[in-house]
Amino acid sequence: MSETITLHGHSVSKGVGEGEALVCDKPLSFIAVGISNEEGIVRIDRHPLNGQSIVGKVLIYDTDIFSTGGALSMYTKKTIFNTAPAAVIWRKAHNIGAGGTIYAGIPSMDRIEEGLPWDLIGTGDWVKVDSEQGIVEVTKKS
Amino acid sequence: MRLGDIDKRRLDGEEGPAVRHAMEHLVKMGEAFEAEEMVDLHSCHLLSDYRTMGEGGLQFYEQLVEWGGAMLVPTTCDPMSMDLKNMDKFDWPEGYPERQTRISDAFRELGVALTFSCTPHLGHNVPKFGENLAWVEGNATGYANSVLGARGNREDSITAPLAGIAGRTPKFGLLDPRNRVGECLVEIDPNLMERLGGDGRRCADFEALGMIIGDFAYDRVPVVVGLRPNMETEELKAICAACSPALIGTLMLLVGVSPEANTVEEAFGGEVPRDVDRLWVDADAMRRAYEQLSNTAKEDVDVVMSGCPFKTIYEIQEVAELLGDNTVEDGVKFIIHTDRVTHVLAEHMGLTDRIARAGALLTTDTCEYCMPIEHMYGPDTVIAADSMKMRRLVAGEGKPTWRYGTLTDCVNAAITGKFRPTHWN
Amino acid sequence: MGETITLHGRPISRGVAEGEAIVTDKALSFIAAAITNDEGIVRMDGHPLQGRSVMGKVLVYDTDIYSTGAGLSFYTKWKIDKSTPRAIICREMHNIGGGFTIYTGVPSIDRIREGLPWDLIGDGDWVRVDSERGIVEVTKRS
Amino acid sequence: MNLTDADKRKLDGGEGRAVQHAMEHLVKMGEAFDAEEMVDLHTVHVFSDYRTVGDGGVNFYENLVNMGGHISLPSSCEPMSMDRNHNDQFDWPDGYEEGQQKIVDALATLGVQPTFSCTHYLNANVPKFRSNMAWVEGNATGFANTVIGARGNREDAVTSPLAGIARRIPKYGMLDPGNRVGDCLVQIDPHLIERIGGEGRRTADFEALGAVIGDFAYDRIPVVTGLPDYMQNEELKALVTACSPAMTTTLMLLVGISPEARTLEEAFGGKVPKDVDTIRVTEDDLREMYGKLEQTTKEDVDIVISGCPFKTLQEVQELTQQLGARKVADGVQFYIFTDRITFNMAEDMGLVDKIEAAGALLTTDTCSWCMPVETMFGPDKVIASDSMKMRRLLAGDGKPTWRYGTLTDVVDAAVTGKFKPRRWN
Repeated sequence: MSETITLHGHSVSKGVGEGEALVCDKPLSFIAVGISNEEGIVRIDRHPLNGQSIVGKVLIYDTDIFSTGGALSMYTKKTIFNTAPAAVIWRKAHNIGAGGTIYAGIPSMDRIEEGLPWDLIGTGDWVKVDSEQGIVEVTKKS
Repeated sequence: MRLGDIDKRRLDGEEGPAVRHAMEHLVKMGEAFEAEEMVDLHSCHLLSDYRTMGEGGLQFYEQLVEWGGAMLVPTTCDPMSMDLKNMDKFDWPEGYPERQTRISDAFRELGVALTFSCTPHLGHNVPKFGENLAWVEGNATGYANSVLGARGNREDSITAPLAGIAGRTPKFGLLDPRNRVGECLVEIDPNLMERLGGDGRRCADFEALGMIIGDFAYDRVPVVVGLRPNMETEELKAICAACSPALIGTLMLLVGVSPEANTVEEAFGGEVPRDVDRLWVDADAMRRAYEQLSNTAKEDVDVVMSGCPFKTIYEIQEVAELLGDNTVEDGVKFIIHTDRVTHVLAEHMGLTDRIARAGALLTTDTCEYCMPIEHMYGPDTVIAADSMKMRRLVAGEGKPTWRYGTLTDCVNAAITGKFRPTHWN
Repeated sequence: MGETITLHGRPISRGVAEGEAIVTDKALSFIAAAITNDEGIVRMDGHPLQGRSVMGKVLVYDTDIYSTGAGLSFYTKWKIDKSTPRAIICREMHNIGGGFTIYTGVPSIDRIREGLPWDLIGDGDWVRVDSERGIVEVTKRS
Repeated sequence: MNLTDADKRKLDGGEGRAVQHAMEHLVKMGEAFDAEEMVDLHTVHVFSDYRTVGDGGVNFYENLVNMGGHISLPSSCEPMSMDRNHNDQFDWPDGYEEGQQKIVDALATLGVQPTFSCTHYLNANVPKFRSNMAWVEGNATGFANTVIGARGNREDAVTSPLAGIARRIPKYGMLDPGNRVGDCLVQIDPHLIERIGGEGRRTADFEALGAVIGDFAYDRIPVVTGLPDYMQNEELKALVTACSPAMTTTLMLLVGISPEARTLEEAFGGKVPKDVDTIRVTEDDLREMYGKLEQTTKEDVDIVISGCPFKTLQEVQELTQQLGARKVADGVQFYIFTDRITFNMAEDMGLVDKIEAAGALLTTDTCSWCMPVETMFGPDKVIASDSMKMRRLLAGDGKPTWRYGTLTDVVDAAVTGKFKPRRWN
């Protein structure tokens, strides 16, 4: 069994979700041109996650950039195509990502007390986000 | 007046005869009003209507075209004496449309955007804080100075285009920040403020309030306290309509609204002078203003008009809602004025149709002020309007008589043929 | 022959002209809707000069009110209809009046040092405006 | 969060299901961002394009309609995925027009003004100093905050219409005046200012400058010094375009231009912090940014795009002058984007005819961003554009590749089929 750590942060959209972590330290946008609605694949020029799928992942990134339309693109991913992430963790929430996750009911958190989220969580770790309690449990990939 | 190198070059004719002609006039203006220098111009708004400018105005513009003149800054124009969409609805005197068309042609050559609107500040030529304007049109210049913090006198219709061609204007009056301080104080009774405005009453109430402020301040800059913060655009447009029929200046320092009047002290440039001339505005003053604006007691109306200054899309919605399923009384004309841009939006929103179905007319590009009203309506006509400005400018010997009331009163008059005021009685 | 007085003021539009005075202490507008272009007759509701012509007179008034369109209305009066006053004296010149008198070359003057112009000049007085020198000569009607 | 009695009534369903639904979301947003209270909202700008919002967006808007929602505030909406004037010129995927029409209908029922524009702040929904906004669209929110001094975050596409329905919004971010102070300092080199902008180069230069500032400031508020005392709308529009593709915030404090930054000290809320993070921007930085915005060195272009953000009338004029009597090369598509209001004015001025005669297309209501560029243009296409924003948002796997240059460069590319950049080289 691999190591498990518990992190504490600020709740943005309340709920519980878990999944495999997909991590970057860059800003990201949920708009359809940035992450396709149908497949949930990142298609942003020179982005570290370019070509990767966010579907069902716990997505970790800096904050939201690009269009405010990202919120409704996220809603469409969640309600029409089931291509939304299971949860989102930001260094700092932007209101665009917050509005989208709150309305779509995707748990989200920011401001992890223990440090920068990409220093604490790696791609492939199993992450449970409990934003009801403001807790993130990380089971490191063995 | 100190002239910069660029001014001298333009005055010497190096940029063509139109620019030289313009600079010659501007230098004389600057000297007359003791300007110390010229400043760069950023925006221009010109007079368009043939009714006002006449044959001389037409020749003036065509001369500028002949000299190769071109506007060097974004330029829009005021309403004209024609509504291209509704030519058959009005009885224009002979020769009017032809001459008005020649003015449009000249504007195209000069590079003037054909907006034909008295509310450029809301949509076609929105000035910024600190911008230098050469604009005709009091309500627009008033709003630009008072609400947006742009700088401009109510420029006359000759100087405005010449400044646009020169790209420069002498710094006097409100173009000089030193003159942008309060000279008298208007205090609005909080009880009055609570009762002012609202759907169906907004325009008439705030135009009347503007008139009270303007008549008191006249040629001084009034500082106004007691307004709500975040006044609606339509309310402010109505207040600023006083700049021309009442206030001859073009700046009201509205405390909490004007960017240059965050506090009453700032509005007076430091401290409020102890002996400052003050006016207290209460419900009685409002009642008297309404009375003053009617020049007949006749109930039977022939024409009902609304939209001076031009109606915004929200005001057109308001008219459509007040009309509801009613129709305009036989023999009564109900005319609502707006510009072509707003008309495009109103059409897309189905409002133009709704208004037409009720038997009213939403015009574009023109208004009563730009029409030869003596010729069109004659002195026996009774007009009901919720516009203080139109009423003041277009009343007088040989012209129709006026009744003043709220939009609700006016719409009811259009439907019933009878004007029965219900507000401030 | 009546008494002659000399007044001093600020030149606005430079030139020399003389004529019979028409006097008001109220503001005035030269727009076509307020003073007719063809005859120069005042048609402003409730104005003390209502019904009178300003054509060929030396016009004394407070300052310009109403539309800036007065600029080109005045130009038409001057160029086409020859219905303007010969000279203008204001208590305080508005830039509108400045614009049209300067452009047409109709002499104008304001800020009379000796007092308010309507206290010093009466209807029917013969007035010579020399705005080259900033001087107004008033020959009182006998 | 402290809720007023009126807020509580709305939250309890006292004003109907739509308002309640909206308030529930807004309360959660306020709590997430530690807002202490809600404030009155004054203006709304919402999302429209089907390409971005998809069927979830359709459901979202139709759900608001079914709940009886109405936006009774000054409002406007973003460009959509359709150009009704030129639909035959584009190859929309199946179901697009139907999906888009549903959104258009829902927005009409909600009472949203059909502007379909990303530059509504210049012509249809102009905020005032201190207005509280719930706007989507970075360049618009950036302009409103930075140039006008209105207050608003780049609100997300869900929260914006909900706030419009509730007429309230939690006071966080830029809505709270306490947050409107500088966090970092950008000094523009005077040599750069001398060379930047001008005819044919304005958009590309100032969008690139915006990107330099935005990349540095990122989620902080930059205070910018060294700009000219006066900047044209088009220059400022280009500069603040960085609010979204570069900066995550929406306020640049431009010293001498922003109403809240009359001095450097005021921009920092009193005193410039001694250790403030500072960059100096020179010609080299702009050259480097132009280079970074290129994705390919191919000279042969398939598509040329200009008008992101939408072109103003002045820019449409500039473009026709650049085109002159030349014609677009065979096999090249040249798209110029603007809104229906500007299109109407351009038509009246004869500019649309000139553009069409040259073989280019002036569209209304839409832009490449609202189109599915993968299916419409495909990955082997090369696009030349003077828009930094479009280039940043629309590049990536499976999409066309981009070249970046001035308007002069891209017009030449449209005419010759070859992109040969000449700026900052």
